Amino acid sequence: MIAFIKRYEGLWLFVHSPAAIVAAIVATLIILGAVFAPWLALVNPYDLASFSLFDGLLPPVWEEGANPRYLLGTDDQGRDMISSILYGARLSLVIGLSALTIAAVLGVGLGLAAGYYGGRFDAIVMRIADVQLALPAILTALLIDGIARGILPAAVQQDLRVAVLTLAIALSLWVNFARTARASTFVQMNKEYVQAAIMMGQRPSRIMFVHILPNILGPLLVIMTVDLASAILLEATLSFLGIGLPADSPSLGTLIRIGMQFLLSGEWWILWIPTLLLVALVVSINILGDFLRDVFNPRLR
Amino acid sequence: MLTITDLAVKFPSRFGDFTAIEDVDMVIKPGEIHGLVGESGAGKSTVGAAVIGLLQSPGYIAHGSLTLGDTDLRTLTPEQAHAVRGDRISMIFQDPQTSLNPLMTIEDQLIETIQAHADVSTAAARQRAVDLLEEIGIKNAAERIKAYPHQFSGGMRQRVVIALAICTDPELIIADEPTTALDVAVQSQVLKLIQRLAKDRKIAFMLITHDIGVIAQVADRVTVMRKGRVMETGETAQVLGAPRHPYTRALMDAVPPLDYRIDRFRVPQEEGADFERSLGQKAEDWLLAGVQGAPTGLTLQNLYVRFAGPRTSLFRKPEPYVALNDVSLTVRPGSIMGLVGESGSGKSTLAKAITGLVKPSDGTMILGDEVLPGGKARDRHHPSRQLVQMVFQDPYSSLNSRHRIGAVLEEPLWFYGFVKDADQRKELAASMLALVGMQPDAIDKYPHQFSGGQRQRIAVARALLARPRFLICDEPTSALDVSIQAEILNLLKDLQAKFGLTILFISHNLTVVRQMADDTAVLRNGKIEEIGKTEDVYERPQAAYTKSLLALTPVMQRASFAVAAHD
Amino acid sequence: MVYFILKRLVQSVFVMLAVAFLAFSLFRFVGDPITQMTGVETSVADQERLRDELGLNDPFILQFGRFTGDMLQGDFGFSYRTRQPVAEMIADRIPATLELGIVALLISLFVGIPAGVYTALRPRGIATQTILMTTLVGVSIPTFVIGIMLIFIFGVQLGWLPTFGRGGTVQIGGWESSLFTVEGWRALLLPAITLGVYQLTLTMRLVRAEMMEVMRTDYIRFAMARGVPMQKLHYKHALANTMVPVITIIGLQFGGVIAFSIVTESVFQWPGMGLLFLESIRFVDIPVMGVYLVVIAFFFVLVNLIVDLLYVAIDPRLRVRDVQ
Amino acid sequence: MTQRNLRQAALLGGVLSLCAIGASAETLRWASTTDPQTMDPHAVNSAPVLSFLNNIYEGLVRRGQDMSIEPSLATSWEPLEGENGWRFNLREGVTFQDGAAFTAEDVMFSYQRASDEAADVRSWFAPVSEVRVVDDFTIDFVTTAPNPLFPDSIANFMILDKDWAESNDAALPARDAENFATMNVNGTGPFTVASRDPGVRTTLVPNDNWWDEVQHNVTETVFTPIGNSATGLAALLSGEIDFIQPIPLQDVEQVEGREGFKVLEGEETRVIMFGFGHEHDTLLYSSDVTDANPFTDPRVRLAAAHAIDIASIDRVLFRGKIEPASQLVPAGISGFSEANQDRPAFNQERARELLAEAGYPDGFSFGLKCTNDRYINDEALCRAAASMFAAVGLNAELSTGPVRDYWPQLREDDFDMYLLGWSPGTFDMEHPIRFLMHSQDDEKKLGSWNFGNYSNARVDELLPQIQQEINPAARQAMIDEVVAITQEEVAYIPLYTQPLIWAAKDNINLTQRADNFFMLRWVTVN
Repeated sequence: MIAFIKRYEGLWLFVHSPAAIVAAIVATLIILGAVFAPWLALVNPYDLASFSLFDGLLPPVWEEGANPRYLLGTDDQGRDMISSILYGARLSLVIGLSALTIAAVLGVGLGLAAGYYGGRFDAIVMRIADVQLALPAILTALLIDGIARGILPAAVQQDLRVAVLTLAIALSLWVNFARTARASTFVQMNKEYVQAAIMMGQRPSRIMFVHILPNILGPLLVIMTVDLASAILLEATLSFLGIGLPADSPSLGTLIRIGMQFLLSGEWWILWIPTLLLVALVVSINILGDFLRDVFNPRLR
Repeated sequence: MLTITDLAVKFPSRFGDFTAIEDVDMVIKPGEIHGLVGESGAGKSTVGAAVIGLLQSPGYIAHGSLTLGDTDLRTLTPEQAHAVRGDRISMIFQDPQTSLNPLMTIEDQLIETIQAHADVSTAAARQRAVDLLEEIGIKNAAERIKAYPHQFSGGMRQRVVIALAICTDPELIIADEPTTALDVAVQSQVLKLIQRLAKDRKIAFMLITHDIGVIAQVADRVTVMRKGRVMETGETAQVLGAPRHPYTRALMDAVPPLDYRIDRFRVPQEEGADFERSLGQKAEDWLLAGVQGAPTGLTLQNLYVRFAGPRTSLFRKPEPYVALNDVSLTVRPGSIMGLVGESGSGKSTLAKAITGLVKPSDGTMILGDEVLPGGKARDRHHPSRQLVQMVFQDPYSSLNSRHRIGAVLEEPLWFYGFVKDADQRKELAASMLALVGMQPDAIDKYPHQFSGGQRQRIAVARALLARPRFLICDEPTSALDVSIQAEILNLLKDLQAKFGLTILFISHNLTVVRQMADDTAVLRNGKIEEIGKTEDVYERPQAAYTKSLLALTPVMQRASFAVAAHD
Repeated sequence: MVYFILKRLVQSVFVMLAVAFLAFSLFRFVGDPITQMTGVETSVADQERLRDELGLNDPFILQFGRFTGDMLQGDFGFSYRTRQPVAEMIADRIPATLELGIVALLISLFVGIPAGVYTALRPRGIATQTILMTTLVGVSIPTFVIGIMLIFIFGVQLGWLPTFGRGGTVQIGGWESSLFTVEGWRALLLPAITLGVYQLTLTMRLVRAEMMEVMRTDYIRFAMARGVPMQKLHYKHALANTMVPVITIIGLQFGGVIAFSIVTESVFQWPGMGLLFLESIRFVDIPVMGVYLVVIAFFFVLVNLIVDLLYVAIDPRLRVRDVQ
Repeated sequence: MTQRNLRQAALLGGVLSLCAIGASAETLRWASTTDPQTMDPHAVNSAPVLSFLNNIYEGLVRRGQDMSIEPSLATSWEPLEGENGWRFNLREGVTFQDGAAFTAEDVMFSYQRASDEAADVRSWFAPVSEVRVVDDFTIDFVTTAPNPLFPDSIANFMILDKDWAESNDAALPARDAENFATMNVNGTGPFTVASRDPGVRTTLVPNDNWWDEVQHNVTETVFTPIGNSATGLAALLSGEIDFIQPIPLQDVEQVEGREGFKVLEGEETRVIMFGFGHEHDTLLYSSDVTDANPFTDPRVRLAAAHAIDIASIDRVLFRGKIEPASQLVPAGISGFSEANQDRPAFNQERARELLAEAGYPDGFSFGLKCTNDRYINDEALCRAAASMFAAVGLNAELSTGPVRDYWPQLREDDFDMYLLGWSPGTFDMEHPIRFLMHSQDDEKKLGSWNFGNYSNARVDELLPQIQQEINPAARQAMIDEVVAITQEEVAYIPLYTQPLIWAAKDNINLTQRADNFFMLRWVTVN
């Protein structure tokens, strides 16, 4: 009985947490919409021939002057808003998730190793982390962006925008993972199962990744959700500062930046529809993160 | 006078209410020390929490009555209940390291508590606090009261805790395992203090403990609990001397005596023992097949371990901390060497040095007839890594909670290259589980699905699957209840006899070592105080330290109670 | 303790050097300052000549050496864009950013800590759930959207508060402060709130989590058992013990606050370092960008040194030696 | 008489300001997107700086409200006799703001300063071979060739006081370090700087000793740069500023709809156009045509021109505020070719036909480079254009970036097609012919912004003749020929003239000049 409760504890808590359920549904819908955007969207915002400026600035269907073809209206380029936000969410999620993956692999790897080996290696990793912390996310992103502009030939810059942005966001997130992984590893290093493995003479890599890693996944998972939310927001902020993605391959952040121009001009939908979607996505992810935190820290319940 | 009648406490859970305690009746008179004893899960702490009104959320009192003097504790509003706390009922927690606010001076904490319940000036409160500390045995109290908790040693801290508990002259103090975290010497002092307070100040104590020895030493009356229910209650001499309830009797049987050695403990019933023991035959054969030649002994010569101390200056090298100081001992092949010492004596460091986790700064270690390289100098493939195995103290952390039992057990088999075939490994691992008294189907489960005792069996199985010749048991039973301890000790004895293992048995508990060891070494501050045949050390201790240890260990001398009960 | 502080100082110097190196690398890689310094009609040959004169054709190492050497002597160079000394430009802007950052931090502390305590003590209350949800939505909206919304609600529609700039400032020994005039405070309010929202949420959640953790510790339960008055229990005992992790995170985040003020300053036309930095990016004014990075790192390092000192102030275990 | 008028005006001003309740009625608070980066009129050749400093310093000539050239520090000028160049007769009795008298020595000094290597504006004086001070109030500028437009080209050449500059160590423009003139001013103009906090606020006050008749009634002006357009608009609507230049097109309606505000709309002289990589052998960014450059074929360029739906661009992107362009200067600029006013119509059918004729019936892909922070709606324009090109089979790979990276890319020929905006600095058609249509010639500094190196021998031949022709009709005929050739060959696709949108409170009267310069001397606050 107790075993049963423990095994399905997360599930049980989930079923009894309305906020988590709503968040999961919203996040799933957005993610599904993003994944299946090519099939769901009316037009492909990347395909310039599929829309026309002629249809520009149409309002959503419930407003006067709308075209029923475009349920949520069109932007100043004549792009269908629904299609734009689906593709935008797709790109935002791709960037967020890739940045997160890079940050997690880098951060967890370094954090684990620092926690495992300790001593000088740990000191070096933590000093690098200090330097990274001294250059907050926005600055890191600006720096990476600047360097990429400087060293990459102009021809590939456009194609590598997404990669550069992803790398910039990843670099600003890895410290979080490294610090958490390191702290958790320190705790695990004192656990006897790790000492048993060391005594046996197992390879350090096996001890780190087979033994310790599964035991520190909980807090890392929490960071992942929180950082996914930050990554998506950071991308939006960078777009606002003008170093995000170009307007012809819009992420949610870029769509919001474009929409900001129409804040006062009456075409409210160009700003608020992507903003609402972004907020819904980020809030959902954050709620799920909170939920996971509770699952992994039963004392906080 | 505290009267508990028909008390039941429930914890709502997703599967309905979980009843933590039920049908609990108890009376504690002023000046009486009432022992509340039981194994983990008995609900003894819940009784204490219910009395002081600090049940962990969402627990609640389902029914029953609690009265202190004329006050019905259950009818109090939260504010009234809070006013009663400290004023009339107080509490002492287990760990003095964690029960004082680290950021406030002792003085502030005392004055604040006194002023919370009495309208006195700060100066008066301070005077009272100083007097109290003096009374409780803290010398130079007027000065030391300005100190922070971390500036006191463990025993002194527990005295401060007690001072805090009694500074408002409560009628009742609930002492929840007040000595469990303390070394024997300090434990004895604290228990004496409690006795004195009960006698001089007529304070009633509810002494919650798992240690029957402690009960035997100080309690006037005792209540035995198991799984939330009272098994037996009465005068201490009567309950311990002539237990009426079978559970009490079984409990008494499981307590290792200090003054003589018994071969096997009588164990009431073994957890999950209802299966064919013969399943373990395969593992037994495999183990025996691997044992070649005579058992392996271990000799340590002039071993030193020094750690870098905390650095306090840029220019001075930090003072090294000497964990082991010139330790020499020999574990005879096929024997059990007991190693006793209080916390901080260097017991675990010694185990770590032998297993290569810690590098000795000086000295030699010889396993069988080979010198063991120390620390990182020991190759990952050094044969000793297989020959020497260890059973750890904490069964909750010694098994990787994210690995299935099968994976845990098969790891040594493939790692040391004993069995190449995966199916065979699984079969052997299952058989080994049977050998240590576990259901073989445990192999597909995760560690958290087992109790502490079962996990310790699994830990033993893992050690055996490496075909060790030398086994280190570092406090293998100190995290376990006494009845489970008995089972594990029985198991270790059986295995040692069967496979001719050499064992280094480390414990702070003198009674356990007495039961297990052929030879005994007494360690203190990294130095060996005394070493010899167990019988000699216990019967005819030479070192003063050994003598005091033996004298201070609370023991339950059944015979004496039996006599007393007959009086 | 002295050793502890000294060690942190050495680490700080390392961080500063590393950041200086990064800042300098940036010089090498971002854009071409020459095209920015010159007008549309300057010929290529003239540009080359200028490039040579500025030493931009020298080897990397030589330029880095010159850069650090100058910096150590307090010479931060001249802006490519305005031809002013960078040190002066940044120094002029520091008060605005610091006041904004500190007020934002104070708002986040003065709202975040009580909110955190409240939500920790009543984890299931409706108010708690509302606060948690609101702040969650608050941090999920990009800062710049929040800022613009505040401007339009409180500046344009209601007309209560100014929409941009610092309002009335007072010179106090070279420090231009907006903390001493009503106008200054009115101007400070919206940007500080915008900047503080994220910190506020973070602080609140952290205090809440730590508080819930601390409330379960033995010493709090012991204090409960002794009948220590609830108010004292919550604030003197529990809250004080949450402060070490809280100030650690706040210290680590302060650099982030200063950096995030880039966004806030750009939205509110707040004349701080962030705005200067953004302009510098637009004009590839590399000396300003580099010095900005170094200054941000300096603040980060400084704040964390202060945090280290605060540890010592808060925690007697670091302050008072064992006397056994 | 002038003196007396002045005194009366000053007196009247004083009385007025006394009568007004508080001085705030005549304090003008205004904002623009960028701060003038320096107060040195010779250090940076950029519109924000020149525009701002024209309120403080003056040139020999200046532009009127209609952009025409009128006397300023020179009262008259005439061509030199016997050699190429111009004689300027200087105004007497003019003093600098610090009280020093203005003489020909100051002009001479300013010429030397502005044509020094350290000066960013020295290209203005490329045609000048010698400057001679004739007497205190006469100065000759000798040019290497006849140069009828020379007086027009130096309207932004501002005069400093020699003694002031030299005694303050500002004899040369500050380039890599600041000098006194970076932060301080001493002009002859109608305003002077009272305080300056770069990037934050600059306060100007009237120059009481100005030589000209005061038309404004401003007693103080506070300038604040506001980079974020939404913030700027909010500041205007909340009443914190009186005037802002520019505001985003889409917000015009919002401002006009509010009580107490007005929008000033005008046409800038800047023409936005697409340029081609004429001399490339192959496309750089094509995924299908890699062995040729279709844009060398005029039919392909014409097809591209036909693909542009300028009406939709006007309606959706610019809210009906642009003027479609047929050539590289807007109508009204001297030299505008009235004979060539038609631009290729929006005709997708024709565009596809032309592409088929040129051998690309299925179209092809190419790279289109654009800025995203240089011109109004530049990025949106390029996206829309790319979409329009795509509709006829011209698949543009659009890449946009900030202008800081843009010019280097264009200089390195890194484009197939690019966006460019050109404002004729001299307000004459000769300017774009010299910079954009003449073949690249580094030696003569011609065609220096003709990034695609469009080259036509006849155009190259006509440019010097245009520059030297004094007879307006003959000159116009030659210009007409150049325009006809470049239209025929579709050297560029001129799109439209960029609109100028300013907004102000109703009580502010001001003049919106076509060069986007905001001249305080024409402002009245009611």
